[in-house]
Amino acid sequence: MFLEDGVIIENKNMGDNYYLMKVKAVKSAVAAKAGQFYMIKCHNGIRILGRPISIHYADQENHMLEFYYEVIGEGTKEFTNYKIGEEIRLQGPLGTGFDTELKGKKILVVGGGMGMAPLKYLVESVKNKNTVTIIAAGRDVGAVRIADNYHFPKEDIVFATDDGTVGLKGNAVDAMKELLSKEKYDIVYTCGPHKMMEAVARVASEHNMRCQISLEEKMACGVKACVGCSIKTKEGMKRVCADGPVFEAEVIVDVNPKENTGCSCGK
Amino acid sequence: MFLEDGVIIENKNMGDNYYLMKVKAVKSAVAAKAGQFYMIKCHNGIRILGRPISIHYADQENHMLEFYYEVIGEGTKEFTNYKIGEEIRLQGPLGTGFDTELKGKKILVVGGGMGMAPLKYLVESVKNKNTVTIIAAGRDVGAVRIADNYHFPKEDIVFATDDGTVGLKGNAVDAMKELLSKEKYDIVYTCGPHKMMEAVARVASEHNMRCQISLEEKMACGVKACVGCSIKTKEGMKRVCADGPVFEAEVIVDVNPKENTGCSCGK
Amino acid sequence: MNRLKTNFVGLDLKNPIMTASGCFGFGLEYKDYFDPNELGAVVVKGLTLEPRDGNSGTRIAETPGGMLNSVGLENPGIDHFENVITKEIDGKITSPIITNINGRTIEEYVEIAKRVESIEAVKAIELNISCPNVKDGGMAFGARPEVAGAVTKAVKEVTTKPVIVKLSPNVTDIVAIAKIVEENGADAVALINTLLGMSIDIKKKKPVLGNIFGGLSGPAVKPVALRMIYQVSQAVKIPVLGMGGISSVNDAIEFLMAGASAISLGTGIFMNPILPLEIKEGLEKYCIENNIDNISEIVGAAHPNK
Amino acid sequence: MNRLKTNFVGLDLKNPIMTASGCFGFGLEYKDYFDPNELGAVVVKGLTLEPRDGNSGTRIAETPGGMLNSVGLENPGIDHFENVITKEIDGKITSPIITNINGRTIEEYVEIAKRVESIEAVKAIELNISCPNVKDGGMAFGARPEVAGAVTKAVKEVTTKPVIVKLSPNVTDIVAIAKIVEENGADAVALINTLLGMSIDIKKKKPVLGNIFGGLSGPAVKPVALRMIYQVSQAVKIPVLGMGGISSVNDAIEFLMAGASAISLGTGIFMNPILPLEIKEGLEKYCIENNIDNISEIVGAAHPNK
Ligand SMILES: Cc1cc2nc3c(=O)[nH]c(=O)nc-3n(C[C@H](O)[C@H](O)[C@H](O)COP(=O)(O)OP(=O)(O)OC[C@H]3O[C@@H](n4cnc5c(N)ncnc54)[C@H](O)[C@@H]3O)c2cc1C
Ligand SMILES: Cc1cc2nc3c(=O)[nH]c(=O)nc-3n(C[C@H](O)[C@H](O)[C@H](O)COP(=O)(O)OP(=O)(O)OC[C@H]3O[C@@H](n4cnc5c(N)ncnc54)[C@H](O)[C@@H]3O)c2cc1C
Ligand SMILES: Cc1cc2nc3c(=O)[nH]c(=O)nc-3n(C[C@H](O)[C@H](O)[C@H](O)COP(=O)(O)O)c2cc1C
Ligand SMILES: Cc1cc2nc3c(=O)[nH]c(=O)nc-3n(C[C@H](O)[C@H](O)[C@H](O)COP(=O)(O)O)c2cc1C
Ligand code: FES
Ligand code: FES
Repeated sequence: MFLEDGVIIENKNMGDNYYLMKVKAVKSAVAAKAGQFYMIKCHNGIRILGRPISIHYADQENHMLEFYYEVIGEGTKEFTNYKIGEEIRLQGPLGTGFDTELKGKKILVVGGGMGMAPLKYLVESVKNKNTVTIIAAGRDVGAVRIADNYHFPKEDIVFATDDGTVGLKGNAVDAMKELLSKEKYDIVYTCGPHKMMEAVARVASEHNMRCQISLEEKMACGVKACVGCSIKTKEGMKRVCADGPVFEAEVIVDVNPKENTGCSCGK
Repeated sequence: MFLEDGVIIENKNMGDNYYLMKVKAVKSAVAAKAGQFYMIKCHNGIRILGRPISIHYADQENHMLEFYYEVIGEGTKEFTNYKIGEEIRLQGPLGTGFDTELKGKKILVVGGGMGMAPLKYLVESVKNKNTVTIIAAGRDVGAVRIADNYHFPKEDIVFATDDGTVGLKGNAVDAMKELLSKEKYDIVYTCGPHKMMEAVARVASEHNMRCQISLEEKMACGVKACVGCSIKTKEGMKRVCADGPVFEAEVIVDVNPKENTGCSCGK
Repeated sequence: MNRLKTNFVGLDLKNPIMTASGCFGFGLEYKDYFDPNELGAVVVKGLTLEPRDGNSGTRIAETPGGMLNSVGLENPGIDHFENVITKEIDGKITSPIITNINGRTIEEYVEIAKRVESIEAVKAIELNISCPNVKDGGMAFGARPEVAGAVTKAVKEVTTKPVIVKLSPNVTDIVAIAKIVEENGADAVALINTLLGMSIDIKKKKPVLGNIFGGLSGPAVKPVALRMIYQVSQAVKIPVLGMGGISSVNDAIEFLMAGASAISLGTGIFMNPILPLEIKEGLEKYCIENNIDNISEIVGAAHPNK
Repeated sequence: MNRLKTNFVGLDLKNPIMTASGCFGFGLEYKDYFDPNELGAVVVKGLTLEPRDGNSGTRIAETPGGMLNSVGLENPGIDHFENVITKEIDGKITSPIITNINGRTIEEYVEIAKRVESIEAVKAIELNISCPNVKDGGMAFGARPEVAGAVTKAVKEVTTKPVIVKLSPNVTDIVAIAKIVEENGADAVALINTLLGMSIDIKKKKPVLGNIFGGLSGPAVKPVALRMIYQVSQAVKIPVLGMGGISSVNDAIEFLMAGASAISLGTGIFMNPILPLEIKEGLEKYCIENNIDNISEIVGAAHPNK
C-alpha cells in the first residue's frame, strides 16, 4: 500500500457509459494483484473520498495499469474529462484479491456487467497454469463489451445477455448451469451484481465447488481504519476494503439475509 | 450582465506571481467597460464563490478579453493551471466603471501594483480624446512589469518603485507630487493599495482635482443582492460590486476612518 | 399541465421554488439572468423597523464548499421598503412577495408585522427568529422554545398574512422548537437558517470577518439541513419550506423527499445565477420522466412510512 | 530544537498532532503510509464494554466537501482491546495511546473507565459524550449540561489518567457544556465530534445511510469547529483538543490560532493518508519562517485580547 501519482496515457469511451483508462504508474503496476483495487482521488475537491476502482489489468513490464469504469455519479463523470498526460493520485493496491495460487485446476470465471472489470487480470494471473472458462453476462451487448478488452480468445468466452443481443439469451446462472451440465470445475470466481453472485455461489455450493466472490461497499479509508465498509459475515464483522473485497462465498452468503449488511451494490 | 463561457486562448506567467489570461468571449468582450469586472468561476467545486477580476483589456473586434491576475490564494492558483482551449464561466460585466466620457482633458492615471490591472483599458478608453499621463508604482520592477502590457509608449510612463529598481525611487504619491509641481491635471484615476489611493485622493483634493478610485471588497453575488460588499460612504451604504468598484474619492475617503468599513484590501 | 403548481400556506404558486432571504436582494437584482416571475415566490432581504448599516469590516468569507456571511441585517428599513421598494418592483414582480422580518425584542417584531400587514404586495411573512434577543441576554429567539413560541404568537395576533417561522439550526433540539411555533399558530416553518461559524486569517492572526462570527451557508451545510427538515417535517403538520445548500436539481429533489413542501435557493444562486431556472426545468423533466402529475407527490417520499 | 514539542494534559508530546477517534483504527492501519510514531499521540477507535457490530446497511456517504458516517461504534470491545490489540501494537507504537470510551449509561462509562485504568499502554482517556443516553430517553450525554457534568465526574472518580471530554457540536450552547465538564474535573475538552446530518438517495427515495442519520465530518464542518473552539477556549482554563475538517497545514494553524492546544486529524487522513506528516513538516516550517520557538506560542493568537 502506498500513494503514487500515475500519468494517464489513455482514457477512452468504450461505448455506452463505459471507459478504459490506462495509467503509467511504476510501483502500482508492479504491486497490483488480481482482485485488488485502487482508490482514485478526484481532482474536484468538493468530492473528498477516493473512488475504489478495481485493477482491470496490470502490465508489470511496461508499468501500466488499466482501469475499466462505468459512469455512475459525479466522480466517475469527472474521470471521463481527464486528459492524456494528466496526473491522478492512486492509493493502493488495496484489499485482499482473488486466490491466484492455483495449479492445474479447471476454473470457471463468472462476470456480470461491470463485475467483469477485475476478472481480466484474474484470468491473466491464472490462465497459464490452469484451464479457464469465462462466462460474460450482462443486460445487453454493451454491458459485455468489456470482454473484448480481455486477452482471451473471444470465441472461447460464453456470452449471456438478458436481451439475447449477444450469446445465450439468459443470465449468468443459466449459462453456468448449462456449462455445469457438461463439465466439472474446481473453483468458481465471480464478480457482478450481488444477486447474481449469490445465485452463482448457491449453484457452486450445490456442486460442492469452492467459490470466491468480490463485494462492493462504500468506503472512506480503504485500509480498515474507519470500519465504514464493514459487513456481517459468518466469521464476524469483516472489512470489505481489507479482508475483502474478495471473500470465500460461504462466509458471506445467507448471513442474516433480512439485515441489509451484505453489499451496497444496488444493481 | 450575463453569463458567458469564454475559451482561454492564452494564460501565461508574466514574471513573479503575475499572469495574463486572454479569453475569447464574444458578448463579454463587446459589453466590457473600463473599471468593470467579471466574476470568474473556479473549476474546483470546493471554492464556491466567483473571483472578481477586472477587465484588463477588451478587444471588441477580436472578441477577446484580457485579465491580468496575481496569485493570492487557492483560487487564483487554480487559474494558473487552466490550459488553452479550456472554458471558463464569466459573470459580468459587473459594477460601475470609470467615467470615460471625457474629452480634451488632462488625465493623470495612478496605478499601484495589481491596481494597474483595470487601468490599461481605462487608458485605452480615454487616450484618444484626452491627454493621458500614467504613473506606474510598485514594490519593485516585478510589480510594475504589468505596464509592459499596456498599449502605451513605455518611455511616457512614469515609473516609481520602493526599491528604485526602475524609475524613481519612491512611491506613487512622490511621483504624483513631482508631476503636479510641473503640470496641472483635470482628473486623477487611481487603483492600488487602499492606503496609496487615500494618499492620492488627498493630494488630488488639495489640488482641487476630481479623483476616481477603485475599491476591492469580498463579494458573494456581484449584483447587489447579498450586501456582502457594502461599505459606509458619505452618501450612506454603497455596494462595491454595483455602485462601485469605482467611486468618486470624495464620497469614500475619511469616512469614519476608525471603523474598518473602507476596503478589505490589505496590501 | 403544470406539474410544479404548489399551494403553500394558502398561496397558489407556479412552482415550489423560492429565493432565500438575503440572497436575492429585493427581487430585481438578478433580472438580467432570469425573469424573477419564473419563481414560485420571492423572499426578500430581512427587514427591520429602522434602516441598519449592518456589521463593519469584512462580511464575506469563503469556506470549503460553503461561505460565511456577517452582513448583520443591513437593510433600508421598513419605511423605505414600503415607500420606495414596493413601488420599484410594482408590476415587475408578479410572483408573490414574502418579507423576512426581524426584531431585537418581541415588541419590534410586532411593530414590523403590523407595518407589513398593510402592504398589499406582501403575501406572507417569514419570521426570522435566528437573531439575538437583546432582552434575553443576546441568545437568539430561535434558541429557546418558549421565546420562539411567544414571538410567533405575538406576530400571529397582529397579522392576517400567513406566517412562516424561520428556524435557527444552532440548537440542540429543532423539533421541539418547530412544535412550539406550530402550537403558537405558525402557518409553516422554514429551515435552515445559517450555522454559526468562523474563519481565521492566519497572516493577520485575526478572524476574517469583522464581526468574528458569521453564518455558514452553501453545499457544506446540506446534510444538516436535510436532517433537520426530515425530522421536523415528520413531527409537525404544517408545511416546511426547506433550504440550506441547494445547488442542483438533484439537491432540490432530495429536499422535497426529505419533507420540504417548497424550497428556497440562496448561496446556490451566487454559485450559479440561473440555478432557479435550471431547477424549475429539472423538476419538470423529473416529473415527466417519472410519470408524476404533481411534484408534491414526492414531498416526504423518504419518510419511513412511505 | 523541537519547535513542536507540546505538553497536553500532562503528557509530553513530540508535537500537537493526534488522530481523531474512529479515523485511524487502532494505530497501525496507516503504517505503510507513514510511521505512526511521528504523531504526538494516537487516539484509537471508540471502545465499548461489549463488542459491537455497529449499524447495518450503508454506513458512509459522501457530501459536498464532507462525509457522513454511521458506523455506530462498531468495535471489538474492551476485552479484545486489552488482550489482543494492546499486544499487537506493543513496541510498534511508542507515541502515547489515548482510548476513546463510550457507554449507554453512566455506569457503563464508569465500568469501561475502570477497565482502561489498568491498561498501562493507555496514557489518557477521551470521554465521548456524543452517544445517546439510553436512560435519558436517547438524548446524547453531551446534549444536556447536567448529564455531561455527571458522566465526567463519575469517570474522573475512577481513573487516575487524564480525561479529555469530547463534546458534541449538536447543541445550542457548547460553552455551557464545556464549563460544566471543566467544573466536574475534565483535564481537557475535545471538539468537535460530528454534526448530525443525512443524505437521500433520490433513485431509491430512501436515506442513503442504513441508520438514516450519520455524523458529518470533513472540510465542510471546519467553520463550525473553529467557531466552537474559539468560543470554548476563551471560556475555560483547561486546554482544548481541536478537530473538525482539518485537511491542510493552514487549517492546522487556524485551529491553533482559534485556541486549540493540540489537534486531531480524522477525515483529512482519508483524503490524504500522509496528511499528518505534511502538517508536521508544515508546522515546523511555519515556526522557522516566523521565528517561533514553540508552536504553542500561536495557540489562541486570534483571540481578542491577543
Ligand atoms: C472494491 C471495489 C472495486 C470497484 N471496481 C470498480 C471498477 O473496476 N469499475 C467501476 O466502474 N466501478 C468499480 N467500483 C464501483 C465504483 O467504486 C463506483 O461506481 C464509484 O465509486 C462511483 O463514484 P461516483 O462518484 O461516480 O458515484 P456517486 O454515486 O456520486 O458516489 C458517491 C459516493 O459513493 C461511493 N460509491 C458509489 N457507488 C459505489 C459502489 N458501487 N461501490 C463503492 N462505493 C460507491 C463513491 O465512491 C462516492 O464516495 C468498485 C467498487 C469497489 C468497492
Ligand atoms: C472589483 C475587483 C477587481 C479585481 N481585479 C483584480 C485583477 O484584475 N487582478 C487580480 O489579480 N486581482 C483582482 N482583484 C482581487 C481578486 O479578486 C483576488 O485576488 C482573488 O479573489 C483572490 O482569490 P484567491 O482564491 O486566490 O484567494 P483567497 O484569499 O484564497 O480567496 C478567498 C476568498 O476571498 C476572496 N478575496 C480574496 N482577496 C480578495 C480581494 N482582494 N478582493 C476581493 N475578494 C477577495 C476570494 O474571491 C475568495 O472568495 C479584484 C478584486 C475586486 C473586488
Ligand atoms: C448573504 C446572506 C444573507 C442572508 N440574510 C438573511 C436574512 O436577512 N434573513 C434570513 O432569515 N436569512 C438570511 N440568510 C440565510 C438564508 O436565507 C438561508 O437560510 C441560508 O443561507 C441557507 O440557505 P443556502 O445555503 O441556500 O444559502 C442569509 C444568507 C446569506 C448567505
Ligand atoms: C468514520 C468515523 C468514525 C468515527 N468514530 C468516532 C468514535 O468512535 N468516537 C468519537 O469520539 N468520534 C468518532 N468520530 C468523530 C471524529 O473523531 C472527529 O471528531 C470528527 O470526524 C471531526 O473531525 P474530522 O472532520 O477531522 O474527521 C468518527 C468520525 C468518522 C469520520
Ligand atoms: S473503508 Fe474504512 S474500513 Fe474499509
Ligand atoms: S457582492 Fe453581493 S452585494 Fe456586492
